Amino acid sequence: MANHEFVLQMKHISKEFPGVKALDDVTLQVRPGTVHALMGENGAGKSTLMKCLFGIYKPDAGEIIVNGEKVNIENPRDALNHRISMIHQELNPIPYRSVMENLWVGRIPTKRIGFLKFVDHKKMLQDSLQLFEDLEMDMDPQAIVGNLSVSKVQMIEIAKAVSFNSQIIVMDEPTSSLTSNEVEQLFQIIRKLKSRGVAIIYISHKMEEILQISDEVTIMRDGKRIGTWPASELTTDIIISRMVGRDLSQRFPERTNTPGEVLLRVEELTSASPHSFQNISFELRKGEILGIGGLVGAQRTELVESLFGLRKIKSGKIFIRDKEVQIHSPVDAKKNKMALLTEERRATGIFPMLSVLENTTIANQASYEKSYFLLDDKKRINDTNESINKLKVKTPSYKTAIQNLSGGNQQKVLLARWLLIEPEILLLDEPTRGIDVGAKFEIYTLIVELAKQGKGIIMISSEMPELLGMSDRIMVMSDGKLSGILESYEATEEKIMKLATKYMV
Amino acid sequence: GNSDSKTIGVAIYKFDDTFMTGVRNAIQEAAKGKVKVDIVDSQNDQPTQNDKVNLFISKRVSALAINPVDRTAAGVIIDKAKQANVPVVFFNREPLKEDMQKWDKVYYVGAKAEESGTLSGEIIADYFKSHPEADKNKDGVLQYVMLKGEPGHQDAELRTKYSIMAVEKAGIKVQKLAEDTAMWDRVKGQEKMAAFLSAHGDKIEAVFANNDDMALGAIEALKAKGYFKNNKFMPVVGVDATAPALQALKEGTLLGTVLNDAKNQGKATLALAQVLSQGQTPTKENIGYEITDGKYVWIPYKKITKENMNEVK
Amino acid sequence: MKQLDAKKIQNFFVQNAIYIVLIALIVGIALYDSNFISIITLRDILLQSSTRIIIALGAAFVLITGGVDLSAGRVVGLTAVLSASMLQLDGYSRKFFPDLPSLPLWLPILLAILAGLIIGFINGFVVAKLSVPPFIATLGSMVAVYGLNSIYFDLPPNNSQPIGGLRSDFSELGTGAIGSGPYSIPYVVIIAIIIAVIVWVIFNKTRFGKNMYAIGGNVQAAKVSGINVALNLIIIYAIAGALYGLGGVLEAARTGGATNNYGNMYELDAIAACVVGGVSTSGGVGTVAGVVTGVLIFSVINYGLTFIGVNPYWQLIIKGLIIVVAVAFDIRKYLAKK
Amino acid sequence: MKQLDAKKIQNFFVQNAIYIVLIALIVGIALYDSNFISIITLRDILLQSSTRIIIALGAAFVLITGGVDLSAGRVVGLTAVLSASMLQLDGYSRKFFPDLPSLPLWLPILLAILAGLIIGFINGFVVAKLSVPPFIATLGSMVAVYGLNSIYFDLPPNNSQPIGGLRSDFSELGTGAIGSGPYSIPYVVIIAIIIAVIVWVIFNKTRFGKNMYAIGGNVQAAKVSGINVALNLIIIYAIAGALYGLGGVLEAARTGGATNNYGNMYELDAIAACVVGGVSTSGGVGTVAGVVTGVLIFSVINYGLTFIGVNPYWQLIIKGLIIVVAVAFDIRKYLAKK
Ligand SMILES: Nc1ncnc2c1ncn2[C@@H]1O[C@H](COP(=O)(O)OP(=O)(O)OP(=O)(O)O)[C@@H](O)[C@H]1O
Ligand SMILES: Nc1ncnc2c1ncn2[C@@H]1O[C@H](COP(=O)(O)OP(=O)(O)OP(=O)(O)O)[C@@H](O)[C@H]1O
Ligand SMILES: OC[C@H]1O[C@@H](O)[C@H](O)[C@@H](O)[C@H]1O
Ligand SMILES: [Mg+2]
Ligand SMILES: [Mg+2]
Repeated sequence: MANHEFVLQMKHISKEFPGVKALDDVTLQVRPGTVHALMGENGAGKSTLMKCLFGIYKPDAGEIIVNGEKVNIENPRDALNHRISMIHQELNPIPYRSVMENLWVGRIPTKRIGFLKFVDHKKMLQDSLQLFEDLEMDMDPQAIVGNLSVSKVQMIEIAKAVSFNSQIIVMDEPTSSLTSNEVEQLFQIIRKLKSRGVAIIYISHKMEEILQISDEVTIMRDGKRIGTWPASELTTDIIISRMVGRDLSQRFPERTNTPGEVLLRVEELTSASPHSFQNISFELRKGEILGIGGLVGAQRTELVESLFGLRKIKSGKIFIRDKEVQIHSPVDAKKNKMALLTEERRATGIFPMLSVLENTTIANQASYEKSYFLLDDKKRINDTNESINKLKVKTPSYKTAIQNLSGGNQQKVLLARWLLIEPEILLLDEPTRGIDVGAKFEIYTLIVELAKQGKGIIMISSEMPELLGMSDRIMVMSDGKLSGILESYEATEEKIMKLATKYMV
Repeated sequence: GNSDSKTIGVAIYKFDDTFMTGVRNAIQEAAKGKVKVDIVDSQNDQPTQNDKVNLFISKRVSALAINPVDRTAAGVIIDKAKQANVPVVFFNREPLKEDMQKWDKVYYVGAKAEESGTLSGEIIADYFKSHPEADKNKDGVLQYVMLKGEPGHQDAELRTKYSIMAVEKAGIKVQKLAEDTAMWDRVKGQEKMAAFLSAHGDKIEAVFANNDDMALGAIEALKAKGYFKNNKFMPVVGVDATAPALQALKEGTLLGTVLNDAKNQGKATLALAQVLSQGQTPTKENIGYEITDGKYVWIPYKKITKENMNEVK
Repeated sequence: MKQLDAKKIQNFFVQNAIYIVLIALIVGIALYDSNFISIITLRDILLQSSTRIIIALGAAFVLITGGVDLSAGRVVGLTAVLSASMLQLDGYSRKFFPDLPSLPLWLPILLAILAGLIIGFINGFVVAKLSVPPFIATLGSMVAVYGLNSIYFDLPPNNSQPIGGLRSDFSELGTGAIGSGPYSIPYVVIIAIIIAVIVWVIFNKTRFGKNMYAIGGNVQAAKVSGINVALNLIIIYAIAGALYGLGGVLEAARTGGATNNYGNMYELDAIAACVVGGVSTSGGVGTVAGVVTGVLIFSVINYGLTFIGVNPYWQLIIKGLIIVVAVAFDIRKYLAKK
Repeated sequence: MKQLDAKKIQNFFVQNAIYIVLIALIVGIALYDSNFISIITLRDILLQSSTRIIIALGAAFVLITGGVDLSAGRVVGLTAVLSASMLQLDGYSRKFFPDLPSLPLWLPILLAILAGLIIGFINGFVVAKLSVPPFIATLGSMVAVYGLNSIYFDLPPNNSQPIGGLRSDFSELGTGAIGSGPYSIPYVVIIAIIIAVIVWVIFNKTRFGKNMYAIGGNVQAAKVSGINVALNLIIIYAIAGALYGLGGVLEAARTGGATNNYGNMYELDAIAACVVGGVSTSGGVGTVAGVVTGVLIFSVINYGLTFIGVNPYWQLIIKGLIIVVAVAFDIRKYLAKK
């Protein structure tokens, strides 16, 4: 391999979608053996740029140079052949197949028997075990992927991207569904790759990560490149101001809410599924932000989904304003003025081919019904446009199919959906996943505002700073059990971690 | 008028029906050099046929020849034709009397389904009488199985009924071991017969099939169970006298069939339609077939066995 | 500037491919035989399309939820037989119910539609509550409904004879028209238009319609959004069944008779028309205008090719090609720009 | 401890529902008529299932990719006619090709299978390269292939008459057996077993098979993993076509004749058998054992109900119910997870 200053150069890349100029003359140069962070607000064009590199999109203009040579990448196969691999922002599991098939799909090892080639299951298993050992991952290669948690699937994606032995690995928000342990694991992997001379393009909205892991940072805004700087010259504040185009003095808004009387009381709640949560009791007050911390597998998602009627409960009681309620389905939950922002945006959130309008208003239709069951379109459009403005959703119009929005903007639309029903109790499962710093601040402000209005908010988060910065109290779960509740003034990362591992074997 | 400008619109109930294909070919043959015929496929769907008739009328054909999918639907077609003053000849499936009376320019060419049933019954009855060994269990009763055509189809219902009536009329007691529909289909005939055979085995003394395709399927199933070898015989009858059926007659596997006379049905239909299209009134002289009750041309069925099979070309 | 216009035109073509295909077909046939462009032809085609539109709209409800309904054709057959059996002339010799007094026209029609609705309801129940895939649930009812209809049709004294001698008020419904002559508008066309308008309103202007698209778009997300998926599905299948039921009644009225074989394979035609009209078999996508256009494309092909006298076998080949080409064009609008 | 066993048993039932349904059916029919349990019956059922298994396996290839192939039945018809037309007795009076010399048996068979393969290839091309949804691509070819077959079948001197008088070596292939008497094994059964084994190997032991599941499970994932999706799809449809082709040849050999109507609606039977056997219509899921079981369930129903002499109309109703109930049970294994 010839020695070039840059292993990858993307020069003057432009890409237009109907209604948006997603990339406008963007140039990106990446050195071997470094981590090059790509940053920008939701919809800035980061994923699009990487999809152009990986052959998923074809740029309208510009050129790609790998190892000093101009290359033509028509499809992912070409990209892989140029030793470029990618962890995609949207997870790509093949649900009904095993972990190892997911890992090696497209290049499954074969052996010859006579003149025929058959799958070498033994080698596939060994290779998988070897890979997981190298990466220090605990994973059963024969498990069916559809049964695994999001974070496990994400780890598989990481392992897969590494297994190609590429010279360039793109990681598009690889940590958005990982807990801190796994993030640390990923960083170990990245360091190892770096030392082997691999270049990593790293996209994330998490400032700490960027500053911790990257060597250089390219910042984008509105499809344009703002500039590239050595990470050592940057601070969170500088990055934010360059990303957002203005200063953002604090990361979390001032919490001006005051918790009042008890709104929701949960007593000895136990899941119907045997390996899930047991005997959970807690209270949520009006105007309170209750954080839930824990490691993956702690059954936090199961808990909130059960509260919302999506999963079955074996025993226990739920009281709202001291009145016992029966919640067997989201319909019941909505009647009790509850809202749930789910963890998996694509699987349980968006209606991909429907417009932003439909996606925004779907949960709130009752309020648009006029006489004769007809919907008030004017009001629907108004509400949607207001939501778009309030949450700063980047979309050509309310008519755009949501699948054409960037990941973070999809998340904003989902949040808007639930805000429209004016809920009293909000269950937010990783609400800022994939959301840029600027937007995060806006969402935090909104959460505080809602709490101030007297709503009760439960927020699952795997980001310690967010948990600490936003919660009035933090409830920590460990292996399906409640391991403790901390008041915000006494909470620290260490205490949370300790509780999170309390019941782990 | 000038025969060149005249077109006769012909609608067949379904193109992939073996027998009707014979009729269709006969119509085309008869029309050659005389008149233009426009033949369409109703795809075994009455509403589709109505659509085709509409089209013919819109295109101003000078006569219609219709092989109805559903014979009761003739009424609406007659109304429409009458309104447009386009004479209609129905063929192969007989409209109801009431409908035939609606207009004087309505005719019918066909064979009586009852008759085909009766004839196939007679073939079996004759065989049973002349072959005492055919009553395998010597109980003086004919144990039979019946392969029906599509349920509700006039030919299927009437052939089923009249074939057995004919056997009884000949003084033979009958016992039905099994009856099932094989939808006119050779593959299904074979499969149903296989099931009959394993359920009833050698108790079966005769096989009735509403058409030749099913009879030939049954013969394949019988062959698979050792029949038609080593003096093991089973009387099987069908209807239609298709080419493969004649071959089976020749080989001695099919006992008999009934000639459903496609040629003459087609010829008579065309002759009637042509005469009508020229504004004339049909007579025996100008069409070459006897007209009954001023409206009907009956083409007789004919028993076919190995003896007279050469009469079918 | 010019380039922009070219792009706009191209975009217009891509977005409206299916309507353009329809127009191209008509123009093509007319070039071959100019008589094709006439009010009579137009009327014939609309007439032919009417019941099909009603049935295809029923199928569209189910397709948009991401399901499929194979029972359509057999439900048409059942309701054709049911309605015909109760609406025969008084003096008719082979009455299905010899002693049935003359019923008000609307009653047997309503009963038949109700029968369709009940079957649809059962389909929906099996899909939504027993989680049986729609293909199997409706395959089961397709087979069973045909059995049921055949048993009914075989009742003495009818014994599987085609049901004819329909009352003139009933036939009139299928064959009559407002006005007379070529400019008259057949009742069935009017009914089809009314149904299309109602379905359009349901699809676009009601909560129920939005729920339908949501369920088809992402059933999991629909559940989370507080939509009662099971209930909506049951209602959707029931409505579809009722539409097939209406279709069956009109087929009997239109032809003046009925047998248990009516409607055979209509489901395939209906689904094909929907898909050609841009309804996605994976759910969440479809419009009334598309479905109507899909049906019209099939009608124009069937009518037009016969009109210009193409040999029926060649018609099949041409038809197969047109279907594929039409959709190949139309699909361009969904193909994400690469 | 006891509870655990109960759970284990329940789990066993849920996981193997489809096989249990098959056994329950057989036991049920045997309880009604104990003669049903016999080697002859077994042999008949296997015989009747053989071509269906081959065709259903073809359909399964396509279903597992998330597609659907409506052309199956008409391809069967075409290849039945093609092979029969070239394999008639020398002296037969109504030969399709009066002057055709006697060809080696394998040649017409190969040609017929090749015809199936080519049609499958075209289907695959239209799906993969023109992005036409499989439903439409194969609907188009279903219609067009029937047209083509009809034109061929109508060639003079045959003029659409059934093709009979097949050569005995050809018939022997369809009706003969290794050994004799009830314990003999029919050739078609052997062929079906060989095909099933080959397909099993393809599905489970080849890279191509893994690609197929990947494409059906998540086409996006397959693409970004570097799989040449278009190429794989084309090969898959072509294999499916070849299997239908083989099925058609065997249908002709088995029945000793062919018409252009052979195979009509077989696609529905094949898809139904697959889905009953646990193949998902949304792709990514399906096993050879499941498909074979699905076909056997249908054969047992068809054969068994005729065997015990159920009225044909009631047969339909019972069949409809069994299909739904079988799948309602089977589907539990996927629901169990939630
Ligand atoms: N397939 C598409 N069709 C139309 N517009 C698209 C498509 N993909 C992306 N866009 C638009 O391109 C712009 C850039 O999107 P992209 O996904 O690259 O943003 P991003 O920087 O990755 O944002 P995020 O941090 O939210 O993931 C957005 O405005 C988005 O709506
Ligand atoms: N024992 C298990 N077997 C299979 N799947 C499991 C198991 N435990 C959890 N899961 C799955 O893992 C996913 C996440 O698990 P869980 O809800 O316990 O994590 P969490 O604490 O909510 O973490 P997160 O912050 O990612 O939401 C869920 O979708 C659940 O279905
Ligand atoms: O309707 C179809 C049937 O029509 C009958 O007249 C014929 O005898 C049968 O062979 C079958 O073709
Ligand atoms: Mg992105
Ligand atoms: Mg979770």
